[in-house]
Amino acid sequence: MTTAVDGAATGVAKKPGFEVRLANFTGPFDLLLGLISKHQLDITEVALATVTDEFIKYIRGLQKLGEEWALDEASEFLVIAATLLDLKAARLLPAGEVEDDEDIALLEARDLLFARLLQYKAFKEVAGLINSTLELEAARYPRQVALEGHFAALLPELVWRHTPEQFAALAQSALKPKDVPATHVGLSHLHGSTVSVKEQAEIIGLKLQQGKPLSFRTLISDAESTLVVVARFLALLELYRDKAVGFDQLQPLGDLTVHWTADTASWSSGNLSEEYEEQP
Amino acid sequence: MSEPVTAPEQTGGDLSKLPGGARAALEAVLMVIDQPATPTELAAGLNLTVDVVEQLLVELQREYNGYTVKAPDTDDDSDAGFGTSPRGFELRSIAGGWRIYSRAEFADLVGSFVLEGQTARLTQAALETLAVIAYRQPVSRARVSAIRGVNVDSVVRTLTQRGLIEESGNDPESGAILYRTTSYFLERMGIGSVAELPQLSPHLPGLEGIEEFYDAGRM
Amino acid sequence: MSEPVTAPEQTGGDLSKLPGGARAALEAVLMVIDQPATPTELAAGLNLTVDVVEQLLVELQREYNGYTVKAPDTDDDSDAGFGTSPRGFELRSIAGGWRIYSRAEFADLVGSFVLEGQTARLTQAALETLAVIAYRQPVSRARVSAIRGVNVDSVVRTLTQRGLIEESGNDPESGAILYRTTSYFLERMGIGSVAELPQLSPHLPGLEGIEEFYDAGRM
Repeated sequence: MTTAVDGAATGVAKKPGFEVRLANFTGPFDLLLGLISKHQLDITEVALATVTDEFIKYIRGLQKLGEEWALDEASEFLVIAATLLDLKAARLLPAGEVEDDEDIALLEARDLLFARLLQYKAFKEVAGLINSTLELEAARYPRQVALEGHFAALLPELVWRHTPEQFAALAQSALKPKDVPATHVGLSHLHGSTVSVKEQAEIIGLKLQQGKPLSFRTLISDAESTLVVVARFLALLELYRDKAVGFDQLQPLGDLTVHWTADTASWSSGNLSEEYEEQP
Repeated sequence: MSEPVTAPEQTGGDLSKLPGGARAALEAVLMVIDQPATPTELAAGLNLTVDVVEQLLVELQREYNGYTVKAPDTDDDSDAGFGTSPRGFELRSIAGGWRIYSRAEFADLVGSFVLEGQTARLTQAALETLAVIAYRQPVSRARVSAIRGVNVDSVVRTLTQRGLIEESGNDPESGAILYRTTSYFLERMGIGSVAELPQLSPHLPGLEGIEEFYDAGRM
Repeated sequence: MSEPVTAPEQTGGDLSKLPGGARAALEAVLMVIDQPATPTELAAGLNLTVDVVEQLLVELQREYNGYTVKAPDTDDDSDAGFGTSPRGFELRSIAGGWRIYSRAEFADLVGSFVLEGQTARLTQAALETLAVIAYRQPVSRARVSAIRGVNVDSVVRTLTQRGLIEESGNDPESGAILYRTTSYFLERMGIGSVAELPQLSPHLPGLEGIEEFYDAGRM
């Protein structure tokens, strides 16, 4: 397997041809096919792993160019970049049995990526055929001349019942910008359950209201994931702003101790800000 | 009658290599132009001399009328074809310009065909397009399409045919034909000028923000 | 080839009295239509049977292309005329209808006379989107996006403005707007129906069940 690019330092500058093509891809699949054909590879798992670095470099290149990048477009590139990275990582690890769910998920992601890439390739090819047909046909001009005067005169007199006001109303609605309903953005590729900051604040409150100051380390000792740790940290900031807790840190980088300062009877998590509670 | 012109090599070099030569090239142009064209215009576009074009026009006119012209390069005359009966169209010169029309003898037939399915009422699509043109004139078809979100070519043709709108020069930048409403439109609306049209809400977008589909780089 | 139809007395009585008969009458009507006309429409307007019209159309098509048809009433074949070289125009059947076009060989010449042509070319993104819609119609924007891997909203808007695609109801499950190609698309492609598009399967080796892939994974 060839290592496609050594690093960002050498990459872009040395390959002006590649850089010129930066803006010309019409999507992540177009880019992938472009990279694969550049290396004269067949569309295989090897090819995908080989072009991963360049694919990611392309995304970085776009960022450097400061291109206005639509979020949904960027996310599609990123989803595919993530899948490519997974594939490459899987190839670097010693080959083993397919054992756990993660391996199976990776295999499915790989197959799906292959299928989508091949499908895109097919449509790209027929788009080329359509283009050449359109160009060929554009050489023929249809006869569509105005009706000769004496035939136009035969047309029945127009029935016109619109007052200027009705006509203006018609113009008003015709000129109103049409709202195009947004395309539904798939979220199926996003994982992780949601963790509520408010809930975590309540858990912290229960622990601290017993009266004894606790270290942050203790407060997160039963957190089952990083997300919960983050949520508890945010909850503490919220509680501090709400003057419900105080912090003590005896020495720089030492343990942070948290103690309860609010009136226990009247405090409720309902006062906390809503900013982390937006529903997905 | 003058000699038929069938060897236009002298003037329009590459035309002779095309099937049918200069005569067919002239026919191709005549068949699709909307406005009558003068021999000078035709000669310039076809890279022929005006004399040659005028001679070809007369030949075509006679041929469509059923008088065949014996061409030196088609001596194989075993198949007379339809050459000797008039065609359904004719080439007419009106006020110095030439255009192909349907033959006058078929006027009744063509007239009833044209009338078939015609209604005295404008469709909703036509009305909306007319409204956009009335309030945004002079405006190109591309811009009306962009505002309405659909192709308006055939509707614009209908409105022109109905005498409600007319061409009004070309856009200085894109060269696209611009359209405006006619005095017949004002008459039907019962107003003296487009300035008398009721004001629209000021919040409507003007033309600035409208994407034109053939702006380079879009799509 | 079948017998040329030049005696239409049986069906269109008075046509035969006009110069050129039914064939010329058909030509006269073809001169005024501004969109493809079906044999049925033409037959109704001309008071002929559809069979007769279809046969006449094919004869005219062959004749314009330079194959002359020997007509029984023109036995005087001393003058072969121009019958054996192709005309500058052609008669074509597209999207179910017939229409006169200038011959492709003269594109450059004709283009300089027809100012507002169909010149705006489609970008790669627009072509790919058009291809997906043509082969998967009726189809929602979300599905097209899934296949292309990018958002297609603005491209779909542009294709709609240009009249190449149109809305075609809503998906019964998701309620999403569905899109299909228009008859204008067929006209621009010069084909009778989308069934005439080149087959997609040779480009999709071993992936016949492809639709399941993106359905499951994406939406």
